[in-house]
Amino acid sequence: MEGDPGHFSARVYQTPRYVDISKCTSCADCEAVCPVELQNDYEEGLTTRKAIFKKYTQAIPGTYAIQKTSPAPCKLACPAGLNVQGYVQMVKMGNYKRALEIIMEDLPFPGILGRVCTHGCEDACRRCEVDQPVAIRDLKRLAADQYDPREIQLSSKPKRDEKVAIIGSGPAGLSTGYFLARKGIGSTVFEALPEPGGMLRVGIPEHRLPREVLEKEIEVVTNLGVEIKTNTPFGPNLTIDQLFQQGFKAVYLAIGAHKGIELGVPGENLKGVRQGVAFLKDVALKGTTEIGKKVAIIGGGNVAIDVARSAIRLGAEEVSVIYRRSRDEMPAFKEEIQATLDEGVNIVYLSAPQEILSDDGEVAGVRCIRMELGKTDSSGRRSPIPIPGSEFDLEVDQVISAIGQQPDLSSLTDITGLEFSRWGTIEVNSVSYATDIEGVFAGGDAQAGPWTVIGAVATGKEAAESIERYFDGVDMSAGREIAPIEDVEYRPVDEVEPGVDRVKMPELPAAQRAGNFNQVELGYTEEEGQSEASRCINCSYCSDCGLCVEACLPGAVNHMELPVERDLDVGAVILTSGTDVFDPAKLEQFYLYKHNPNVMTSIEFERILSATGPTNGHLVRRSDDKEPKKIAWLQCVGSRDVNQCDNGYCSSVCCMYAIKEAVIAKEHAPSDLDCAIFNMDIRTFGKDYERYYERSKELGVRFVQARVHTIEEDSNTGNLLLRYATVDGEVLTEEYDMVVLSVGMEPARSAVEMAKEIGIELNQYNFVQSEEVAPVASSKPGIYVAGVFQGPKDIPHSIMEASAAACAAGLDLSSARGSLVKERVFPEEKDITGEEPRIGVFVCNCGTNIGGIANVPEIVDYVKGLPNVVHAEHNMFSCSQDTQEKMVNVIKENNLNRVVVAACSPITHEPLFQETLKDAGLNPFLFDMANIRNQCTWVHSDEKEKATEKSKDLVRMSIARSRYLEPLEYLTVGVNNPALVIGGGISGMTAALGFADQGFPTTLIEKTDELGGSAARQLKKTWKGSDITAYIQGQINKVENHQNITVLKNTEVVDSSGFVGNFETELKVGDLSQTIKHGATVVATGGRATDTDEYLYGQNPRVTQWHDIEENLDKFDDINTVVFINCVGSRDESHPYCSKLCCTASIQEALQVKERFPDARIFVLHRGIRTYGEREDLYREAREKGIIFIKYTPETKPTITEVNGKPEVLVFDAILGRYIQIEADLVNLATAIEPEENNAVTSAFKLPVNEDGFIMEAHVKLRPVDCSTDGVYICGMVHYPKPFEESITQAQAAVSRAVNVLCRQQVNVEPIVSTIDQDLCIGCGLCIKTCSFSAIEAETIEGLGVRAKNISALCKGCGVCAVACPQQAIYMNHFNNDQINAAIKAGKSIA
Amino acid sequence: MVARLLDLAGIERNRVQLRRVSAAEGALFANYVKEVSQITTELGPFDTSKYRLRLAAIKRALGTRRLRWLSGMEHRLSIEENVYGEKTNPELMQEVLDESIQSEYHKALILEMLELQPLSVREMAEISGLPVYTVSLRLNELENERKAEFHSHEGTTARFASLVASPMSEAKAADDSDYPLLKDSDHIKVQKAVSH
Amino acid sequence: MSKDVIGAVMVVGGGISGMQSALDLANSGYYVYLIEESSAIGGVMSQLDKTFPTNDCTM
Amino acid sequence: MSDNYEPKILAFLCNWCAYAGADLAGVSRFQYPPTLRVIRTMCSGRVDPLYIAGGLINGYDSVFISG
Repeated sequence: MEGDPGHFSARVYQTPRYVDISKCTSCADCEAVCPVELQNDYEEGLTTRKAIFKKYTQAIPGTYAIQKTSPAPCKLACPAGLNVQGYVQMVKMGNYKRALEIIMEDLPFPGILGRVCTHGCEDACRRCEVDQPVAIRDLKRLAADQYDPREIQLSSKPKRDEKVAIIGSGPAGLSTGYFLARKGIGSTVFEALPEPGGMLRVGIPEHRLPREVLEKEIEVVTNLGVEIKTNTPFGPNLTIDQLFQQGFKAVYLAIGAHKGIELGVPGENLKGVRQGVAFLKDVALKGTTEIGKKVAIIGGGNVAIDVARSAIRLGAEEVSVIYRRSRDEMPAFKEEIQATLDEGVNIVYLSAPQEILSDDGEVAGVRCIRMELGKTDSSGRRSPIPIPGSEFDLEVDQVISAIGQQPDLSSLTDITGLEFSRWGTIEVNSVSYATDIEGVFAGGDAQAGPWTVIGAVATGKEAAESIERYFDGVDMSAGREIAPIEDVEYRPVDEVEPGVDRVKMPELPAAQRAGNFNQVELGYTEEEGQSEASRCINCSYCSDCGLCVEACLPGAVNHMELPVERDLDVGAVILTSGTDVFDPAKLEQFYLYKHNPNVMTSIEFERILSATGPTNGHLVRRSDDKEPKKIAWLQCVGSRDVNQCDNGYCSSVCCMYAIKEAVIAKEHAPSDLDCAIFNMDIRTFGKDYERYYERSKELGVRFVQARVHTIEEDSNTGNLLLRYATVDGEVLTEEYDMVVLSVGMEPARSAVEMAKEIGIELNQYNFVQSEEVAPVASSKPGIYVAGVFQGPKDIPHSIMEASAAACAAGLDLSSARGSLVKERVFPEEKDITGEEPRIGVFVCNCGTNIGGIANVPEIVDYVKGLPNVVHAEHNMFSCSQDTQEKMVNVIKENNLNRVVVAACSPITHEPLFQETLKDAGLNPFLFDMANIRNQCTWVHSDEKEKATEKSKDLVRMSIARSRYLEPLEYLTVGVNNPALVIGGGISGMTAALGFADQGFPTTLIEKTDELGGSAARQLKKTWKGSDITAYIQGQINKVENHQNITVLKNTEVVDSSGFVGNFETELKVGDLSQTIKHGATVVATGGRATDTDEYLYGQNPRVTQWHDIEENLDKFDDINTVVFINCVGSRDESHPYCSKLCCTASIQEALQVKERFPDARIFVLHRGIRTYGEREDLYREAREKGIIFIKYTPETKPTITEVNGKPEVLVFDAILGRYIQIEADLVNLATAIEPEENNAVTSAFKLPVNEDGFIMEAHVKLRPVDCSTDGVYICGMVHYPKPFEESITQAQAAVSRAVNVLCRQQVNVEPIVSTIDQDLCIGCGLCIKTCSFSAIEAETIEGLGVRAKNISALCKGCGVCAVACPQQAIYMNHFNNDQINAAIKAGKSIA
Repeated sequence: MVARLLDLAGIERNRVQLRRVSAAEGALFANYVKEVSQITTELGPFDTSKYRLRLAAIKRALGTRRLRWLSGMEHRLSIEENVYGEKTNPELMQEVLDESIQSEYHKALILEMLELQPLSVREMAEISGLPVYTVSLRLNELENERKAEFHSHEGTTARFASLVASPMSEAKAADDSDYPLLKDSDHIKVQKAVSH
Repeated sequence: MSKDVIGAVMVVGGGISGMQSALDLANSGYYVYLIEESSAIGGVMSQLDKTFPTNDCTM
Repeated sequence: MSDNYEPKILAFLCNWCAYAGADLAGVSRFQYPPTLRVIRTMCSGRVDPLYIAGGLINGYDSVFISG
């Protein structure tokens, strides 16, 4: 991110959704087939979701997305790059066909590799970090056993005419033929031996790889047209040149490595000594070979083990394997070594043959020498060193050497231009596998030396790619290096529950193995396979199995989508990155959070309560699904806590949401649920919060003042024991069914990193550092912050900050307002007055959502029969782009003047179809929707005929209604853009400047004769201690000589009329009146501290209130005891609300006193300290400095008596359990705050006022700044008492909301409004009274008298007035009587 | 009010159900539908022909200015204070309401009966099942309101006729068979087009 | 303030605050890029069942 | 009551509350009997008592209003 305010360029990284938003209709068919189950973070892990998911049912955008990271470690470890996670998931689902399709994309031999593969993938499997790796190889085999690989349809490119000659039919040769065939290139395989298969045939004995499996999978290759010629060895009568002459365009050498390596010991060429590979070849080709009684096998690899196990089967009595290193270094498979030991072979470790002893030409024994392991050699294994003099003899009659293989190059040596490596393998380009001879390629063991089968297949795949490029004349190695992938975040392992061990592969009992070559590993059953496959932890989340692609009818899924990095040119930035909820797992030893399922965070509890949550809103315990009888809430978990976590602040919302959750829980629970909230103080300081708190007490919520330190658990019932000390010192233990941890908020980790990266200063708690005079600005000009990232706050305050930030950003960019906004242009509207209704009906299938249940074609035919219907059709997805265009043409061609769409809900899709009507030149209100999905097929899915019948009825009702639909025009109302601000305090001035700086002429009126308001008079410092007197004076000067602001002092509002954008207000300036026209009004008449007659206030000079104590500090000098009393007149009958500022102000003053008089004793008498947010630091500082806090209750209010001139305070201290007497030198009261007298304003603008006199906003939470009458906004203390910086925030928010209106020339009003017929109206005024939006006013018309008149701009179209009118004189646009009656009649009758 | 009228007409009050559902309470809505369907099934099919006359009376009563005024004002009258700060006591309010509903219903019933043909008090009592005394009392009120008048004599029985065209008959004259309810007067449409 | 001012704003975070800022700006004639980390906007508030003090549903 | 008798209920659902609730019941696939014939109104206050009478006259078995 660089640039400066007004012109930033930000680089944004967008992860792909893999689902096209414009096509996806969120029909959820893909989710049904997706095999991958993941933790559902939205449900806090209480339920699972699929890899393809919608975050929540009503998510916006309402389409699906796939969670996917880079390829899983198993796929990267596999030489052939198989999509391991993909086919393992398919095996888990029992979809073996699909599993094979995935495997055979990169491998022709699933069954073979399912048995003999070296499964490097299992070593890379991240399940090892949990318990054992997933048995991937055995799962591949299960897939091949369950479904015949030959029946898999493989995609291949169109046939080409080039031909390739392949030498050698081992895995490398055959797979090259397979991959070439799929590229449309024919090939012929020349095999020297009588049977195809190479090492698969002759190298691996049948007990590991049965013949039928080999035959079956070779057929997979031949079925693709690959021709195999056996008994045609490469050599003199089969040379490269001959092949080229025969028309082959390329040759692929894959002769493998069949030659054994000499032992290099005397006596090696005795008759009884032979090579392991030759031995296995004889067994494979001839079924048997001569075998000695006592056989010694030299070597430790797979070949040695195969020979040993074959020897046992052929009847050798004693077989011993001689290996020069120890067991750990043996290269053979672990499970093979174990199997051979089971079959009675003994392995002699750490010894090597020195000489083969003979007895008259026959092998009689072998002399070996003991070895010990020295330093590790180049192969990474410790090299064996013979121990001198440790020779020993083994009496054997046959010796088989299996110490390795190498390619038999005899047939290749005479080819000019073919290079060989020093290990005797063919030299090729490592990427393209091309030799130096044009058109000649090589692969498999012949090229790589003896390696794995899968390795050979991989070289085959690469060679095929090179050959195709060679034929196309394209550079063979371009773009084929595999880029290493670093720092990938795979799915975290801790999300996986351990403890499900690897399923043991069933084997033939050892006894039954002798004498036969039956397959030893019997393979998984389906159940075993599926349970083993479910151990896969889906490292890259989505397994790329492709099922969702097939399931998606509109074809919206696109796995090839790449991440996008975009540069955005913006004028300003607003950081609203929100919060991470505190994770109590860190404090697990105290709260047993992860340990006991009945301890949950408040967010999890919210999900349990939610109707769309895991339990559909049914309140049950997680351990046993029983309905709880007793629930406890523990407050301040992760907040106000500096020893266990460093969140010293109060998160401001936990008390309120705990009370709400308790109240709602009581509603959900049938029986009388006992809810207890364990707290230090209950902080309900916001507007209407205190009443909410009082009402919760009436509903029986218990508040226990105690901080529970640890929770114990009764393990068999799962209940929880809370031990706590009450105020009077008694220790109690209570048992609860559930405990909810009211977790606090922390700034989102990702946001903190981002902020550091773009250079935003953060404070000690990692919230954005901001000044009180500019609460939404950050340390970097042009970048603003709002919401919880600025500091812990509730939703109303967040919304105020969001609007304030919008205003601040708007301020910077006002010169470029409207520059980038595009207006959509529609064709001219057709006039249909007088036309007979010509109705077009479009019934939607919505994939299977409707079509799968209701008989859509039957509905369409039925509808064709109804009167006035001139066109009816059905579509797969009516809301998709292409169908919309089709509908526009259909409307034009059939000259329709009514449209009915039978599909989903008008709430979500009506605007979309109305746009379509506009595109077709038809008035958007000549449209109606029949909801046959959400309210029919989705909810009657098991009653198909009745759903169809109901759909017919619903469509018929829509058609009946549509006959009476009339075109309606959007009402446009002109807007004049000056603004009126009432009240010259901090809020008023900020608002006025906000308008003026954006170029809107503003009138600021002030009742008194000077600006500054109550804050100026009283407030010296903010709670953070910054002096604001200078700031206030600065604002006053700015306002008074700003050319866009006219300041009218000593001015009051007399009356006002008009509506949003068109207000006319009459003012009394001094004693002359003046009317002004303006588009918006901001009321900021502020509030003031009330005086009280309690506690000798006004009678004793030593008793002061709020900040007046500062004067007393100078006046009196005998200051050694000061008492602060909070909640004087607040939270009682006179003011049943919390004035929010007093706690902070009292502590601020107390600290000031302590500073000036360090040894003074200071008391604060309070009813719960409410220093919310970061103000908690002040409270902690006060306690540290020895200020004594005493809590009193309304019943034990302190009393003051005057004792020789000084106030003596008597208060009951609950902790000490008795009254104490304080001779105070000074007493300071925090009295309630009331709104300034505002009747004139509220009656002029018809603003409702709550019981406490504060003006009511449109919605206390979501529209805290707007009033119910549009165009009027409130800010500052007139809304509710609030500290200095929150007033500024709310003022800026009011400006932003008002600018929404002022910045336009005219305002469009929805035409769904009421129309009064003034001939029928008798002026009874009933409608005016019933209208809650004051959208009807009385108008006197001469000759007729008083009549009701609509203010359409304010009308919400609810129609209550139409019902109340005794004269039935009110006509509701779009919902009039004709339309509703028609629908009523149509619902029942057939016509 | 509708419930009271249904009681008077002898139609099960439960045939009209009200419920409160918020936008998030999907499950609750589904349960309410089950509940209402259950109630309706128990009530059995509603045979309109049996109640045609009395339903017409209800409709006519609901159309009267008096009942619409009362339904509009009911909330304000019973909850809010009047100018002098007094609140009407609820029982009195209920009494007034019941009495006016009943009287309007009876008058509507009579007018409906007279709609078919002129009838005598005794005949009307038989058809409607109302006591003779009530019929004559209401008929008297109708005469004062000049909605009904003496029609003719037959022997000693006097017959009366309605002077008011009921919305029902007006509908019959206007168009097809069914009963349109609240007819939008045409000139509203004209007036609307002009105003904006 | 740079000379060629761009009439667009980037709002980082699609929770309740982000949505409110975006709406206010869009209605005041500015082009808004709303940047959201997860697959849908709504933030923590969308997880809540009801909100205080009115007990409205958060959806 | 014969089981094939399917009551017909005229339902007035307020656009902002009940209708949206019904949509959510659909999204969450809560099944309920197909007896409703829904008419969407901007507010439950719009339901004129005459519509209720109208519903019964037209032969519905009951009228269900949900705000």
